[in-house]
Amino acid sequence: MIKSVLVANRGEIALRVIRGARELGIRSIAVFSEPDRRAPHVLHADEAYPIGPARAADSYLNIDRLLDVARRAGAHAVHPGYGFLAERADFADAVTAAGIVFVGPAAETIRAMGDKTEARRRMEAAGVPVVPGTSEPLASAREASGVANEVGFPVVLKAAAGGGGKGMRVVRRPEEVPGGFNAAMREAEAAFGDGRVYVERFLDRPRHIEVQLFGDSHGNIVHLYERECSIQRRHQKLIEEAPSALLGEEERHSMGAAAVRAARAVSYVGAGTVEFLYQDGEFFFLEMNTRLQVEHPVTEMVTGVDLVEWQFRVASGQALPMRQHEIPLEGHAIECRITSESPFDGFLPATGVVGELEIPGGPGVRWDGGIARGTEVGLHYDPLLGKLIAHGAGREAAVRRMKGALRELTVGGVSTSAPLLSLIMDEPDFRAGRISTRYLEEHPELFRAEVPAATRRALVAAAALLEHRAGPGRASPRIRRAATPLSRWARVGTATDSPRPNGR
Amino acid sequence: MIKSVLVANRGEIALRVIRGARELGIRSIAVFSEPDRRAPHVLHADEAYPIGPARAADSYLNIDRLLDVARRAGAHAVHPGYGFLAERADFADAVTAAGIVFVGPAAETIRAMGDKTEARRRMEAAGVPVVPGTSEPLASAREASGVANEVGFPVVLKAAAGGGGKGMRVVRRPEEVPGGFNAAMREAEAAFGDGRVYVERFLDRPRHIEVQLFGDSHGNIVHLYERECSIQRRHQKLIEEAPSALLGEEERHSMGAAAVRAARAVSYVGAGTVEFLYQDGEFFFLEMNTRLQVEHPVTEMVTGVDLVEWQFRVASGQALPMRQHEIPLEGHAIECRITSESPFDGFLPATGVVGELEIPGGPGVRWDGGIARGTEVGLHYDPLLGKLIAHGAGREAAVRRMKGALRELTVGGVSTSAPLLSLIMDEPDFRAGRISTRYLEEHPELFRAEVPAATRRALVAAAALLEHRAGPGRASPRIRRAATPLSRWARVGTATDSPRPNGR
Amino acid sequence: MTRSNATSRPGSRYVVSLLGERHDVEVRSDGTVLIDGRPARASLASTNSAQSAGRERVQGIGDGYSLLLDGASFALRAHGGRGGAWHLELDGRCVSAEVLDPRAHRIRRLSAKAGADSKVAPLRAPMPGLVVQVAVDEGQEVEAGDTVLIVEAMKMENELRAPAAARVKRLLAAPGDAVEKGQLLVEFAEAGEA
Amino acid sequence: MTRSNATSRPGSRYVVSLLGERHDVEVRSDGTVLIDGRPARASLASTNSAQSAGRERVQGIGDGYSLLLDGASFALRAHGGRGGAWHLELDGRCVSAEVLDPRAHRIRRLSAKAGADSKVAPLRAPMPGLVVQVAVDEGQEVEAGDTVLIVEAMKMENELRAPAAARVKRLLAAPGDAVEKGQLLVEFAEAGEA
Repeated sequence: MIKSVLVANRGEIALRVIRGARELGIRSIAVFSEPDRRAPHVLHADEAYPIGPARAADSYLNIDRLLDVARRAGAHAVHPGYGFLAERADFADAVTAAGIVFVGPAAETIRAMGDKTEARRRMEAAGVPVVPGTSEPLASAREASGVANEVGFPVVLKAAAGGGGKGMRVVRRPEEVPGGFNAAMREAEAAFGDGRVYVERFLDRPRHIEVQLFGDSHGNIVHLYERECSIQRRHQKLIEEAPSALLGEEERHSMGAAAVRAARAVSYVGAGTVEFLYQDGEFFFLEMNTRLQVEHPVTEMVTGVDLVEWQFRVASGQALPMRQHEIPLEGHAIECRITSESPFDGFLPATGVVGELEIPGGPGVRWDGGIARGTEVGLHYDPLLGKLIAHGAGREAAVRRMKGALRELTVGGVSTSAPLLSLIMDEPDFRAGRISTRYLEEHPELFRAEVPAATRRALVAAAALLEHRAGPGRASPRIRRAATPLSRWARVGTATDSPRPNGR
Repeated sequence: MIKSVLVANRGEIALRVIRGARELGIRSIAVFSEPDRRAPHVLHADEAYPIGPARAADSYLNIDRLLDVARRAGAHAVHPGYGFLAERADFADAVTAAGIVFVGPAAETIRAMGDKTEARRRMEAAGVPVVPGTSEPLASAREASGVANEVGFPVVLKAAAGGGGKGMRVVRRPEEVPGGFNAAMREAEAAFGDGRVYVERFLDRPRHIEVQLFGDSHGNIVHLYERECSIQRRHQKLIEEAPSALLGEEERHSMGAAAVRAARAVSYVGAGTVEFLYQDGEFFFLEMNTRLQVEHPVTEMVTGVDLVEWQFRVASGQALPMRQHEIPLEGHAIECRITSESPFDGFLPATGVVGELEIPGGPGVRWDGGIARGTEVGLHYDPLLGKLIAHGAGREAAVRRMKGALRELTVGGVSTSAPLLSLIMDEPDFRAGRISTRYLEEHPELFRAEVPAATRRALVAAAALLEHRAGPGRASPRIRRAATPLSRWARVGTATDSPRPNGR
Repeated sequence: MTRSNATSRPGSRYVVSLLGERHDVEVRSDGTVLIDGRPARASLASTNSAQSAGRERVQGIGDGYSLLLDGASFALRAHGGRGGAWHLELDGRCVSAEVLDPRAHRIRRLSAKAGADSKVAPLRAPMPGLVVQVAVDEGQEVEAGDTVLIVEAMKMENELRAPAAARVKRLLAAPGDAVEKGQLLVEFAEAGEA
Repeated sequence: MTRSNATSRPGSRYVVSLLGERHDVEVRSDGTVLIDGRPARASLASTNSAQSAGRERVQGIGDGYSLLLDGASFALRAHGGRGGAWHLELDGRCVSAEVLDPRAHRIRRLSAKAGADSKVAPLRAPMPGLVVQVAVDEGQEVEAGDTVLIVEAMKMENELRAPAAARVKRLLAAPGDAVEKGQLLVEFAEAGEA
């Protein structure tokens, strides 16, 4: 077994990996940028070393500096988490070249799957269904227009190096292609240093369903069933479930088999995910993520498997602890991403300092967080503050449990996605599993939810009692200045607030 | 299904029941004594009503007042939690007489099992093994001496109405019988209003193993395997596990069968527990608890069953959702009781205001708490602040997970059992499952644990850096007053601190 | 239960404006409140350590309170502003309220009428970020919903759009500018206006 | 990383007394500390909102700190007392330290010697509770470990025992008394002493 691991990441995933290492007796080595000196992953690791200023390019993306810390601290392995360098083949190469174990698949695999067009080609060859579109990057906006017309609108423009919705643009009309192409290229260039873009047919109301895979260095490959991640905003997942709400046993089987086929085609080693778009009984290969996913906990909750533990075992050369038929699938799990955003204000990024922090507990409730009281939430990094996960005997039970947990969760000092998530847990289409990636645009009522009469009455009583307590004088006519609105306190439910579910 | 429930309790168990009710759509009605106005169970319930001053006799034990609230709030059912009125047959009678559903067994069952001598008699009749001793309360210290001499020392004096270690005295020598008898009687009188005491042979190094039972009103009775609760201080459980560390498959089966026999003997309905003492392959009926136990979460973690949900279903007249062979037993779970005590100072009760509160998270970790930042921890009620539960694939994995979770847990402002629990997780006998109810007295080294060299060095560096930061002058000779010791800050590891594991 | 509300001032009256509606509230010394004429037993207690323990003080992010209204339990956070303003958070909903005595309410209503304003609101940066693109020129006419600026924040491009049909009067940002939250970016004149 | 420690005072020296031992520490301006002559890179950062955000203040219960010592990460809580006293909590262990400059340390050591005391410590209430029983009379001789008083707290009886062989000099509590934590209950004289 690996003796020590440098965790080349921050936030909740760094803490998740540190916890996994600690339980296996693996010495954990954290790294931190200047603003992260006091972050939970630094406090809970066995060791922690500074790697530079806030800007990711100068710290968490700085390969030389990470390798320098790894060598000085005597790290036996490096775990990249997700995001940052997790899917950078050159990082995997550099780690391996330094004689350090990379917790993840081989650099060739990352390279092949990281290049969307190469991935498409390989999947087509392996007999995995793919969405119609180009398998080569586009040279120009002009070429993009040509291909788009061939494939048929709507189309989606995607960064060849991309992932997570960055460098991605949906275009519905021919005249919007040039603008979309340029925006996608610019975002791709900024996010990945690689501005290549390709085009695909855009499925109108697809569901996003993905399969968790695991391979070991002995040639074993299993899948751990699927996750449904259809509820997204700006192509970023917001709610994930395992298993999928409506997938039948047969579809589950054929999707799992296709995913294993995809993994075999690249001799996959480690944790990976094959993402599919699913619509009307058909599913198409979307991409393969050669790393642990943000939403891995829902799979852990329904299978009882600790995916980070498996990562460490596989990276240590051990065989997978279970065969396909031994992997259980029990109950239903839901994950809600608690992000620093203003959901009722176009999902604008929110900043602040975490004040009160109350974490829900009780049976079937899990919190994977990366924040503590006093954590400064800035704009340098991903807005994910933590993940709330609920497991229940069935989907209905899991949803009810999640609703209660969201009610108990308090994150003071910064706006979060939690209130919107609460409303979704009560929304009839979500409850019935009638969801697609367009769920949020199709439910604008979530963004102008009326305040129930009892809640309104409580607010009125509270305001009057607070003013009454504050004492005489406050409510007198001498104080003339009108109330200064705070950005977090929207005038919910008034006609002036038009819903902007997608921020545009 | 029941529509609403009054939760006649406080602290973590009230919150646990409220969560369970919420998930089933049952309106939850909390009650609170004056100091509990701001307690989490009040905040998280749908409704909350005051029931009197701090003293339990005037509030949580005040049957008239509870029934008055139940009637005014239109409560359909009453859930007693554990402790307080949970095992008071007169309360169950009064609730039922008021036309309200009592979430628990019939008053007759509570009465029969609450009277230790009656319980013994019934169990003997049902063929359940019992510990040698009297089956009638003792009339005097003199009679106690006589019986003790017959049964053979050591003996234990127990309150007939008792439970949870109150009104219980172990006596090892004939001359100690009168003192022990009087103390047990006094405590029993104070705690239960019933000073009757009986005597039993005292097993010297027994393990405390109990079986979770469930019966419904259709005559079905199942067990949900055993819990091992051997790690105790002052006869109060500190660490509980499921399943037992060393019980074999056959012993598990015969103990489960004996427990079901015991339940059948009293036509048991609802959640209950049969406690056994286990020594050298033999087990003896200790008592039957006619309520949910503090340690029920470990059973929930290994079976996936939500015991509070089952309680509500059974109280609503539904049949048990599973048959015996359908109840799974997966992995291993450990619970640590986080109590407001000073474990290194004879387990003296600690008081204070909860300051920083950091709850561990991640896979397999559960927190059932009854506190929040600002909660005042006084001496009116039970010292249980919350329960930390860890589940893993096996015992070793669960212990490692618990160790990490304890390291992450921060409860500021009040001394807790957590540091001792941390040390136990590392102690070789505990790790190997070599435990008995005498575990703590047999491991005095836990109470004078040396500070490891690296920790000492860190403490020295931290002290110097803090003083250095505080600026010049502080460390100067002009300030002459010696350091005022704070009660929480023991001079750990110095010769002057003799360990007092049992507070006497 | 209602000790904190039972001060020596009996029957204080307030006008509470909240979510665009006006409510009349009377706080009585007997632990009840009258909301638009309907009575309810009310108890408000701070759940922050500050007030309960007198040892800590949490500022800026709003204090926690427990409200019991005829028994119904509400856990809320509140932050007091100036002039009877209260910013409340309940069940994840953030709502602002204005609490005035009846006379102050009348005065404020009169002065508000005089200041009515029909201009097109300027565009301000909704978050700190980097201006990536400016899609309009000064003097250009825009339709409601037209993209005016693109600001990048947290690696995502955010398109800022015209709030109404208007003419771009003044451009205060250029590509590459780092902007603060609330910073003025574009001023509009009404369409056709000079 | 070590900005907070790198003040203008180079090489300040301290004597740290902790767990009965004395350690010499030099805090250097280059971000290192010398502990008993052994150097280590050190960084101490507050993890409380107070210092990191300047908006909150948590008192009385100790502030949180992160110490990195040659990379090893320690999360601790610290509470400053008077005269160089620090109460530290790390991995659940509560330890008191005294930090003095070398000269102050010498002075304190000299004065401590003079005040040595061999009397039997009096019994104080270890927690608030109710005196249930007093097992001794004034003047009575007791052996170490003899039960002197029984105090009930949290429904449990706690037997308070004689710390050493002694004579009961003064009884300050009677059955039924409610006592506060730290309240003097019994004074002893040395066995045989008047």
